[in-house]
Amino acid sequence: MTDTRLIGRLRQILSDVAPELDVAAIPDEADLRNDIGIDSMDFLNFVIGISKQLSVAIPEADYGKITTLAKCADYIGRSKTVAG
Amino acid sequence: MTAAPLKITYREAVKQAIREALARDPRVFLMGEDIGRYGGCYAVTKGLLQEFGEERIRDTPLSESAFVGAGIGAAMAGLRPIVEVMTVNFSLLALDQIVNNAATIPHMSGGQFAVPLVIRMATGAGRQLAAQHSHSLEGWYAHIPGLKILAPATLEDARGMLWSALQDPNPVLIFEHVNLYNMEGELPSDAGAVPIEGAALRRQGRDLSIVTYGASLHKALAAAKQLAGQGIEAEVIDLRCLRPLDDATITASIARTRRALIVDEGWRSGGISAEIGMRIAEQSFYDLDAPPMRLCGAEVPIPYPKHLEDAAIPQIETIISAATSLVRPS
Amino acid sequence: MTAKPHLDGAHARRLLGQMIRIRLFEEKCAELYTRGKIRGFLHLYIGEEANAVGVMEALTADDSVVSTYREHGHALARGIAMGPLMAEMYGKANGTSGGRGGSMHVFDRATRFYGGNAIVGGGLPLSVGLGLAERMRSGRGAAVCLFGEGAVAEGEFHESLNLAALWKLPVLFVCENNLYAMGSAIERTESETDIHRKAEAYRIASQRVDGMDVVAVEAATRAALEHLRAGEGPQFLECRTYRFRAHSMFDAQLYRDKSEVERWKERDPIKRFADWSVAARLLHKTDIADLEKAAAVEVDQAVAFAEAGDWESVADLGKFVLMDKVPA
Amino acid sequence: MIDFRMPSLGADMEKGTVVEWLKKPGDAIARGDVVAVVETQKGAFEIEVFDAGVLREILVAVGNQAPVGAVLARIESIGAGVPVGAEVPPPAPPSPTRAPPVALKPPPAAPSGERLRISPAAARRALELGVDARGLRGTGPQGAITIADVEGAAPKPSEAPTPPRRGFDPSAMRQAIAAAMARSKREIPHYYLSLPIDMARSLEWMSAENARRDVEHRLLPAVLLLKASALALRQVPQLNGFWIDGAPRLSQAIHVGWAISLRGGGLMAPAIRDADRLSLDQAMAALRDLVTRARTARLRGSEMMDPTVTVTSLGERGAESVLGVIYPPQLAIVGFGAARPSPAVVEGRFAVRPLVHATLSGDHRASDGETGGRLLAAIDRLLQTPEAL
Repeated sequence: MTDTRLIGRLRQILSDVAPELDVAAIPDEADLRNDIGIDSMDFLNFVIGISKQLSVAIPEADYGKITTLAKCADYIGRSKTVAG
Repeated sequence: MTAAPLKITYREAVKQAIREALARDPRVFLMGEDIGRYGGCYAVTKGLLQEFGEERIRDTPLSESAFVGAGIGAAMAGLRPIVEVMTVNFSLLALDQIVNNAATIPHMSGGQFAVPLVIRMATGAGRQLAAQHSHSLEGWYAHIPGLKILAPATLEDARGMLWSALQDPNPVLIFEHVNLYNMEGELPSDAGAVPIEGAALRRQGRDLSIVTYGASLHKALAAAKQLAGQGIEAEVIDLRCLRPLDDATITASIARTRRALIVDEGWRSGGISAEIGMRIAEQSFYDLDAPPMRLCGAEVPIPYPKHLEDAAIPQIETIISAATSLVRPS
Repeated sequence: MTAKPHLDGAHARRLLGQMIRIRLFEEKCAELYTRGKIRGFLHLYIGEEANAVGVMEALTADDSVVSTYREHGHALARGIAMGPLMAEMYGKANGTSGGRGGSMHVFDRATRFYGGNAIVGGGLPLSVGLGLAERMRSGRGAAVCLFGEGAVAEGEFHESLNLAALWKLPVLFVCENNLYAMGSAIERTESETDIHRKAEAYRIASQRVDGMDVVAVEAATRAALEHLRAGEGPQFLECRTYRFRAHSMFDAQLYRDKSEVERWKERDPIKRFADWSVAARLLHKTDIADLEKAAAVEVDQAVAFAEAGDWESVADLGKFVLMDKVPA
Repeated sequence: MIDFRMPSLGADMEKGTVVEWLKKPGDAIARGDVVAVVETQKGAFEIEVFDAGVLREILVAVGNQAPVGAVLARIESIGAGVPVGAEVPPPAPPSPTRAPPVALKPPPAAPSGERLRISPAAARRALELGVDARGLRGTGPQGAITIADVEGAAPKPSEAPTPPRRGFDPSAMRQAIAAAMARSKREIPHYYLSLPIDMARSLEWMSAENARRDVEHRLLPAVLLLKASALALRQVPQLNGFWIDGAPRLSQAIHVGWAISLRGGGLMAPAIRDADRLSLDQAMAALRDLVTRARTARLRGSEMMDPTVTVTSLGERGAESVLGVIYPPQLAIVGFGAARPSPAVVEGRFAVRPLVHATLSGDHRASDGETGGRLLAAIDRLLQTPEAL
């Protein structure tokens, strides 16, 4: 199940990283790199934002698991459950 | 509430104005050459002699200076004369009286005497009357402080300016363009006095302001209509009064259109168009997007043959061409 | 022609007194001109006093006067106070026209004085209009138009005489023929030097009168006005006179002999009338001295009045170019 | 009235002598007109005005000396654009947020002395809009510049000179890129070299590093490429610098212009100054900072003008290689394609390795292929020992 509030937070973080994007219009299932054009630097910044704001440190090895907002939310939700 | 409109000519509108003045004010009388038995050179005063009698419809000898001067004297003594001078060219024979007396006495006497006089005269070209009957010298008179100079171009003004002029304590010269006398149109049957100051916006537009008066007004309006077909919207200002000039209406228009075309049958050099142009330069300089332009009478004595006479004064085509070159150069 | 009026002492004193006033006023003007108090053109009336005094003596308050640029004498004789007249010479605000007109343009509404006119002939059409107004309102007044013989050459003279005669208007034309239009002798400018005959050509009743004789001028004027008020139309007087001084202040008088001036001075209208009045026992010599003294005092007072006057504010420069209303 | 003062033409200028007035009282003055010639210890300078108006009064006559800041003349201002009595403002520095993505030489100024034919209304409008009317094409009578011409050249209201929040004006950027690239291809004889580089060691080293690091201090392959390029240029300095006035002018400092492509379209290459001297962490921080500011259009003008060389990396999903166009007047551009697992011969045997195609575009006027080849070889070498970067 997708946490819409969490996805909202992720959109906000993405917006900080890439202010020129209309983040509200990004579908939950869109591939951030291939569809939206988020490059490695943006992606790193995105991960850093998640780390700072949601206190979830995503290892580089897991980058492949957070390619969309939905997957990212899923990942974070799961990692929080595991952690907490 | 306006009464039903009447179909009427400019000539008839002037006559109605004179008749009304004679009927309303016993101090008013009319004098001039051939205004009585003949009925007026342009038939404006036809029938008035029978209606008002010889005391008030006075045929004069061909003595422009004497009867214009007599008008001044009578006005100073308390009457309200309407003096008709057959054409502006003849008024030059009375120039001494108009310029040296009528225009100066109120000021020179320290305000002791006013000259509440109205002088009407025909002006302008267009009837193949050649060089001694066709000139437009109203701009000359507009040079003179102490005079008011009117140029009624519409039926309303032809009908309404005279009464206001008679109420004015100053000498007022009314210039009636010969080509307007036959102009026909509708006028409310109860049409009356109109103010004798201020210009009138006869057409609105955004691309240029055509500043004109008298018979040229109608050419300008016709030109504006055709220009609209080419996408050029001309604003047309009828000056109505050449002295004092209504600078405010002109500058307000130019602030909108940023271009000015002055159309004047009179000669360019030293003419009223030069005066208007200079005022535009003085007052509207920073609003101008193009040099002010003039379309004036050719600097020749108006010739007799039709084609040459037409070529000597502004026409609809030349107005269109001037306006186009102003708005769309190249 | 009506006989000479029967003069009494008071009448003689009045005529002589007016002429002396004019003479002394003009002499003072000449002096003030050289001192720079009066500027512009200054045309003096000295020698011609009998015309103004004789004509004005015959007028009533209903009559109106149109004059020329040599009009100080006309104005004084018509009753315009000397103080405002002198102030007008100065160009002061307490002048007759508020200083606007100066020497050549004296106007006075109260005495129906319609101006000194500095265009030769320019006043004649005005007087026709004034006469026309009288006629149309059935008034009793006459329009009296004074002009020099120079005006006779102007078209406006002929146009005006013709129109006044044609319409039988109550206009009295008074030609002060001093023989010179500026420097042009009448023989050099007129084909017909007998001016009054020109008026006759327009069927205007016309007389020639000795302009150096104040009684003759007065008598002729009274006679003319009698016909005029009887509805006989315009009248014409030619007053033969002479100016003793130059045309205006800056005039070397190259056009006439001093001897000619001296000859005319022998006919000085003031001396002549004074001598005659004494001889006729209408006046004593002391009366004349008193008149001169009174006139001198009046002139001094007029100068003081003018000197004390203010200049019109420059802010009022444009005032009366256009009138707000017709003065009541 | 506006005071026209003795300008300061340099920090060491204390005074000047007026040697000529080119305008006299009563003359109309357009912004940019040369009004006086002033002699200084450095020679004679033409002095221009920054106001439009009418010269009213000259206070310092020809031949007289005046200190910097002294009022030389008074100008009556026209229009509402200039506050009356205001000090002459110094010429505004180019707004950083408005800087073009590439440094271009300013267009040649209109020859002074030649009067601009412009309608009064257009002149006033130009003042209001801050449009420099020189160079505009007039469509009015006698070829005069009209209001419409001025308004057509003015920035659109939506691009008003407030700092744009959402990046650069794409069309202006496009124009700037077009101009620079066209000039490059017109003027610079490019040569191209290519070398596949085995990134296995670098990437392995980086992954290990990143696994140890917290999120904020992770590295990206890009920083390795950046640092390797910078260090390689230290070894092959012939490719670092500019081609100016017909000769190479090499730079000691290595300021790497890092190409950043913008999602809205367009490209910029701001400088990472002294990239060869930065540690990897410093370089990473600089790179992050630069990209972030590029996204928010907060780069400084100098960052645009500083690069001595350009490096472009297509990232992990792009094309295999990039044959770059040199950014004039630089001498070279280094390109990196996407790292892909590719067949490679390692120690005589086929193996699948993450290869990056490194390329070099060089200015053949300044260097030859041999030099370029040395640069690519140096980069390759450096990337094989990432721990030393």
